[in-house]
Amino acid sequence: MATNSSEQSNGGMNRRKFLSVVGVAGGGAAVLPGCSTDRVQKLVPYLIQDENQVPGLATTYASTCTECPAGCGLHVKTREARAIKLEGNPDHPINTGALCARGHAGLQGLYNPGRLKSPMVRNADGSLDPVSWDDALARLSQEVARAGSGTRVISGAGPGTFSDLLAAWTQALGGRLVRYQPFDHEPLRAANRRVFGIDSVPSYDFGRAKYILEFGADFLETWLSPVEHHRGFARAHGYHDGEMAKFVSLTPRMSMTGMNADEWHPITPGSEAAVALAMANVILSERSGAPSDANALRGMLARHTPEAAAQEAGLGAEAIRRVAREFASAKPSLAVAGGIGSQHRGAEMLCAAVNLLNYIAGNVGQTIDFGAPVPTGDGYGALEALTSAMRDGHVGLVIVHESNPAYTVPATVQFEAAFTRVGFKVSTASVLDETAALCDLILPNHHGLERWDDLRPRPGVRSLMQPVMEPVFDTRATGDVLLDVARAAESGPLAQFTAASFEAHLKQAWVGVAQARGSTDPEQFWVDALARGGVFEDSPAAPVVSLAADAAQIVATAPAFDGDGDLVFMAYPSPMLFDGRGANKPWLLENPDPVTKVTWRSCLELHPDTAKALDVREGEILRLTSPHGSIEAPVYVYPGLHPGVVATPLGFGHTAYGDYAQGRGVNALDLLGAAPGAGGGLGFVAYASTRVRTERTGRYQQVPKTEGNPRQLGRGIAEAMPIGLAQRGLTPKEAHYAEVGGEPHEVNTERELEALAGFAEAQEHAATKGDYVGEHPQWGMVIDLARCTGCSACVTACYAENNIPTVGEQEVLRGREMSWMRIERYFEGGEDPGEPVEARFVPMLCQHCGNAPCEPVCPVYAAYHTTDGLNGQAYNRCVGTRYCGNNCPYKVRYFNWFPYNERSFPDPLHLQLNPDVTVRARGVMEKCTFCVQRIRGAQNRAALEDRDLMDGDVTPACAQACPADAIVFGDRMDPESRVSRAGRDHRGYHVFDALHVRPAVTYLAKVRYQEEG
Amino acid sequence: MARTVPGVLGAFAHIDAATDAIRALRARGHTKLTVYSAAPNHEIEEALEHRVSPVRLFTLIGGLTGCAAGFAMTIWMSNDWPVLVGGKPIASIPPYVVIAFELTILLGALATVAGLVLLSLLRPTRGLMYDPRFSDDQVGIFVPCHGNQAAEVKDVMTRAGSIEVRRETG
Amino acid sequence: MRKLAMALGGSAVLVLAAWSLGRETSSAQGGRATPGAAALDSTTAPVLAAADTARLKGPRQPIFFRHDIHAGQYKMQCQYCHYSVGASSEPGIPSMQTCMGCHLVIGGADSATRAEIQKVRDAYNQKQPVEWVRVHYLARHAHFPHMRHMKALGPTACATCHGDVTRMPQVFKVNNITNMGWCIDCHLEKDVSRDCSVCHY
Amino acid sequence: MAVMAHETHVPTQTHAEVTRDVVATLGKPSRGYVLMLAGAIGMFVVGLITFVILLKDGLGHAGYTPPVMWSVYITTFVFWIGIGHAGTLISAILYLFRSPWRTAVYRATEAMTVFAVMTAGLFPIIHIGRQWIFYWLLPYPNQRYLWPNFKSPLLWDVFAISTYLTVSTVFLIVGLVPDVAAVRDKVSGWRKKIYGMLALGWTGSDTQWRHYTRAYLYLAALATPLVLSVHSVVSWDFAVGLVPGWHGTIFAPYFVAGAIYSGIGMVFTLLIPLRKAFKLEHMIQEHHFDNLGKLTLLTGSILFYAYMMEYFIAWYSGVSWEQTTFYLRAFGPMWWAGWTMIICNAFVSQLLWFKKIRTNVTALFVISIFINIGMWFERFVIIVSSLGNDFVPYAWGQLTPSWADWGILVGSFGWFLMYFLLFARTFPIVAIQEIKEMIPMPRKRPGVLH
Repeated sequence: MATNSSEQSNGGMNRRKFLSVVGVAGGGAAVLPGCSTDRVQKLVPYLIQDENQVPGLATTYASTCTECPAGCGLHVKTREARAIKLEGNPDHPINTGALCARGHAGLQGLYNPGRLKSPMVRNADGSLDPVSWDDALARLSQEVARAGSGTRVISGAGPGTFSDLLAAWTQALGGRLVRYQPFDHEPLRAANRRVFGIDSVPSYDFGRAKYILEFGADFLETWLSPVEHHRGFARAHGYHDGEMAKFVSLTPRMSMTGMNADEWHPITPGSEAAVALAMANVILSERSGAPSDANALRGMLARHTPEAAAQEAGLGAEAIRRVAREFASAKPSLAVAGGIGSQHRGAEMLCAAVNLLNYIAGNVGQTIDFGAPVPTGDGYGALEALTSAMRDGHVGLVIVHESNPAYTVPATVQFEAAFTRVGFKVSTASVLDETAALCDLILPNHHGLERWDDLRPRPGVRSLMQPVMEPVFDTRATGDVLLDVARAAESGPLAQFTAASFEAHLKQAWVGVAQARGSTDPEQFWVDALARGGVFEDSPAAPVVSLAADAAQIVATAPAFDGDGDLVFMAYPSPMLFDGRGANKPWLLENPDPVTKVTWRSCLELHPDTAKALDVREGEILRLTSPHGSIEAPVYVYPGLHPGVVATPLGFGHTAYGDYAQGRGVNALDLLGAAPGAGGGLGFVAYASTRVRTERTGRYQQVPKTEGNPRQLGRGIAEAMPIGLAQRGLTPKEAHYAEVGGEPHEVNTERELEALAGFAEAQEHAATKGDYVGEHPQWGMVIDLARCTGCSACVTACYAENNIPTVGEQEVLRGREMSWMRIERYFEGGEDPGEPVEARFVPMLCQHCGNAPCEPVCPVYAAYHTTDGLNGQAYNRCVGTRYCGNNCPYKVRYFNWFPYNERSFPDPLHLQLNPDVTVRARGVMEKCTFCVQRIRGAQNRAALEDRDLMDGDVTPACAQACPADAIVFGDRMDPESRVSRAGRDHRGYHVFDALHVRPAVTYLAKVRYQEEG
Repeated sequence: MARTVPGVLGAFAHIDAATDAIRALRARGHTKLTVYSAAPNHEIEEALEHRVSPVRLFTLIGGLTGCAAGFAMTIWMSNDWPVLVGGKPIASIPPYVVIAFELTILLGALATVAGLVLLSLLRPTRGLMYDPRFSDDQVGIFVPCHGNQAAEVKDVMTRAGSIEVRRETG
Repeated sequence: MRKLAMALGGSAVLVLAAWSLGRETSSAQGGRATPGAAALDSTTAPVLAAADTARLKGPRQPIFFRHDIHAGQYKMQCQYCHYSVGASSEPGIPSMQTCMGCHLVIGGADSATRAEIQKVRDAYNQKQPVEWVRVHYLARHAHFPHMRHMKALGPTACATCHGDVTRMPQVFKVNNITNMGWCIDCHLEKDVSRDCSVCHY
Repeated sequence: MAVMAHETHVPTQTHAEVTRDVVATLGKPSRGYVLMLAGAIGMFVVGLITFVILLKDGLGHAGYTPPVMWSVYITTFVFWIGIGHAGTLISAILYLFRSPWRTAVYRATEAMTVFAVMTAGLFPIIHIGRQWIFYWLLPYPNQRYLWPNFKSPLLWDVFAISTYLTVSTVFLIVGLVPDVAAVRDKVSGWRKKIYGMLALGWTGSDTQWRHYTRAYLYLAALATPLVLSVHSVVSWDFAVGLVPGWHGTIFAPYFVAGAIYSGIGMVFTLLIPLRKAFKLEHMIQEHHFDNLGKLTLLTGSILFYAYMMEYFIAWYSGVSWEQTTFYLRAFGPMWWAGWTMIICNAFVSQLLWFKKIRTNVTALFVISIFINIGMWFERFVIIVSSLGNDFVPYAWGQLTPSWADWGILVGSFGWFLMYFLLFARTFPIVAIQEIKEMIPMPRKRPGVLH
């Protein structure tokens, strides 16, 4: 494997080898101006050639993503023994080839400048100083020996061989292990326990659902397994041959998930449970076919009339009835709840209510699979218990692994105070996060791409992780650390762990796996598994689920909120930063929030009416005060919000965790009370549990958002049509006229049309000359807006593939972000009171126009048309007149105002650069190239194999990443290619068709459930 | 200082006096006159019966060359490395008209100046008698002639009303 | 005014530069003879010691590696060392292991050679790869897929750009491959695409 | 007006007096002059420093806010090109129209033209991203076999501006030769030597005049279409683009009128103080300003019409983005710029209907300042507010100029004034020989008109 590729394992990234990488690879590997002529002067050979590494060719390793508990499969692309890109593993059952933005950004975790370069120990003067591994391990062994059964371990590692080892190791010591995830979905588990008597979180099959009902579960962003949900959701809700599932969202805040709903109802925070029960009531009373034992619920449900619920939720009773009936009649359907954003004190009741709703509609076992539960931790309760134990000084030694409680629990818990009373504190964080900063000893763990392990995201799936390259810094896999300590102990409880290394331990474990599957050749089994990425089998059959005894004991009382402020405070998880672990990755910070389009910081979201009432406008810094604390942040006015709510994302406001994360935005947790007594003891953090008072500061802070104007002004950029019209096979234009009345009419006269045609023909003829004679592929793309959810995975994928620099907050304020691909988010409606607000996403990238306006204006032919129909950009020829940028109607050309190439990739971040793509110097224009490097690569391969390119040989990074398969790429000249077939869809249209620039990108209009006309 | 040309120089304060002198001298066969004046004066021109200057030929040729060069350069360069931009023809005449036009003007103007320099400034005025007053407010007439004619010329000038007549013996 | 003058002056200078470069290229193509190699037939390489490297063309390498001996006299295939040239855009430089494959056994005939070979062995044993001085390079914005050219040009491929290294005791740059014109000449002659995005992306 | 000028305004002095007065302007510089020159050089240095910083770090220091990819630099570029138009118009076109009143002012305006174009010529270089390879825009043979793209309006600019600079410079020099000769014959010592050299051996002989007058006529004939073409070409930088607010057929005439308007504005701004400083009141007289004023009124009114027409077409076209762009020009975030342009150009120019104002030097000077400001803002509005709000609403962005923008702007004024002041002190700022041409020489038989 990659680790053997060089003799020098003196630890740390092998600079010499890197030199050789640059020397041989030449390409954009080192951060140097794209057009610089200075070159590597030395060629440093490998001592021993690694058979897996051919210079200039990518080697791919299968691994597993650890950016969230979902456990997606990765394909890690490496060049010259450097990981340069993360991609989804097509064979992996969870993400089947797709990968979200957070997953892509895992690479920046690997090359993060904030990573610890060696173990650290706290000295007498209280400062953290580097220390050798030998000393560090000796110190740890000694402390472990001292603490013995007083050892406590907090681990965020998912279920897998390492976690097993950790558990066994802790148990051997007589200590206790707390498996802690900030987003652990405790209410969901509790509700399942209560309603079905099953203590687990099932997996949800959105793909089969014909009707989706959401009570604040952002299942496309952070809830459980977003990529998997994306795949299913796109299958169900993506319009195909006249059909699509309907999706209704009932939440106080329209999340990105909510933006994909056909109906969004802003209901009063805390009223969700009542609404769900009311619907259950309607269904149970009106419909037959509910499981027999549901009848026991009649009495309880009867109390929850639609009228009462409507009263509470601020939503028409009729709407409740209608949705309930639609929900029941569509089989199977699916209702989900338990998202972090709506995790108020009534969250458990809410989940329970939704469980009943699903049960009554007969979805359990259909779209809800208890046979494949998703991994969960021990819940927040366990951490609370540990915290109080620490407070009482009963803990001698704490080892914190892959979790950062000092940041992820509300300040009111006073975790820090309790933590500091522990005798000796050890962290394995590879970045100095808030918790590590409190520790006495830090043993930085390898990044997931540097170490061995496997994960079991659900029964039947064993997903392997393997080192794809030499460690970047002097770090050590925690698995090895545990075994080292055990070895050092010689005798005693730990002596049972004898494996020479964690790798050996893992292989041993896999011998078991192999034998369990009746394999005669474990070694071969192992090699195959590594190549595939693990073993993937169907999960065991779902158990028969019936109502638990006290299922009827559900009372949906409106949850309590601390404080007397007039706005309810919602802290929702940021789709980019998740629980805050993304905050040190510039790709995620600069990738705009899909909803607000704000980058680099967090804002306070207010409904326009609320903002008017408070007399604040966007950018004014507002102070929110709850009984537990106060925060100050600029206002962002967002129509997709319940007027009684102020919302802000979690994951910002770090006080440590590297330069990128520190002091960026505010930590929403500061407003929460979760200490026992103050609403604690729930067993989970109630993220929406306070009312806040607002106070104007009169100070302003321009909001670094990438959006100029959120309205399309009727320019037909993001088209959508009611499903009725779509089923009639209308084009967007026809649909438009069908709605507003009138007929699509041709403005030109017959003669004019003839003239135009003749001109076009002459033009074509005169334009084919030299290279342009003869048959070439004409690359094109089709983007299906009915599938696109706006998740922005493609954006980060593009950054990663094309060496796009992140420019930072100050430059974003000047609108200078470089995102070759951007997701434009437009609002429709919501302007006059009562009118529902609708959001549309449209991925905007270079349209590679046939009559590109940017080309003829370039004085030096830097922008020009390639023979294969690309809109080429020769960086080294560009002198930077920026005329092309002005003349581009789609505004997809980006200029290097500063030497971003030197500023955005601080060592070792520059190791992520793709050697196949030139790193652009300052003063040149750049833009989407349809991943021309992949096209040329495929052409080279085809040429070596003496064959023509085949459809599917080339997939741009964005299409590859898209979890909704919304993007299709291929040759428009081949009528049978996927892109040609997709492009012939009646929903197809070109943005700004009137300009006759003949774009190579065809959009398929979105389809919505809505009344026509 | 080159050898001075022998002759007679007369200075005139009055324009009609000067023209009279010119006519008289030309009548007497002194056609190789040099008349100095501070500004172009059509009375003098008429008296000298000048033909139209051939400068315009330079202008014409220069302009035509420029125009041809303009089209030739743009079309040849476009075809030398054909690059397709904006779906427009490789060599697309309308935009090239601009270049051709500008070159027409440029070369036309430069040729005109060249003509001016060749025809007038490069003509040797060295050795011809001159007086600073002529660039100020007087008209000067220089007649290249030898001994015997000189007296006659002087006489003509004074009669015509020159305010001063000098003689240069080579 | 000054700027415009610069514009004109600059371009004038560049015209000359361009022409002179062109001349240089062509002359280089012609003159393949190298000191030391001149007098000899192709089979046996001249006897030279590291001390002679100074008067040889090309940068002086940490080890006086003799392409003329390896590739010339012993007719080793280029691909034996530059193993990935046929498959990848990068030709690849031999790992120390590859060198040792032979030089474990072959110690060199004369003292001078022995001294050089000893350097290789030391480097290998001390795990200190030799830092060769780079002779041929392209600017980073130009992508040159070696394998395509190997396939297209066949056996003569290497010499087309790198010259006849089998005659070079010390490798030097024969052709001005850093000039785009050098590539274009060939692409025109072979009538293959000169679309910018073939190399620049 | 040419005729009127003939009848009434023949200068009263004699040839000798003309020479004397003009040569007098070349005497010892006054303190005021030295201060002004120092100020100009100071401003230029500011610009120079700014440029060096831009070269070092990149254009980012300027206020560019995509999609506004062109802003203050191109604005100022067009501004100076515009200034450069009055000169040649007055010296060439009015020469062809035989309107003698031009003679007093044309030398100054022509000098202004040359220096304005010199200034403008810097901006294409300053504003590009990689200034050190600006020469790639020139068609010179190179080892890459690459040629520039003659379809690009920017290349038209390169040719138009270099041609314009060359021709107007030549025109200025040719006009100067006889005057330099006159100066040569008045001064003494080293100055005589230098002027002697510059006079290229001019004696004012009949042959010289014979060719000179023809050559001058043809130069004027060539310069006239050039003036009209150059600003048309500049306007096509925008009109050829798709950007709403740029993409208009009206642009060429609209820009040419604007150019002349702004040019004459600058003529007022320069001449009025100059005339005082050099005591040339009796040569550059009220009626000159009166005529210039009429020209200003004419071009100003053309602008007024163009503005209205732009709005009308935007409305009449029914194209959503055109309408939005023009709405936002007046009521969008850049409203202040929009109204500055309309008030300073369309409205202020209308004051010139009154002869009282046309002949009131102070009033004219104030108006000229308004014109300069207004015309700078016209270009600013056309470029910035159009780009800021074009096709894709999501990408809209509003520009806020930064110190780097202002630094270069100030520098350009310094650079221009520096040259102009030096010229005014070194060469006859009033055309001696043309004035003399108008003053009939004394006759010995008075009354007998030839």
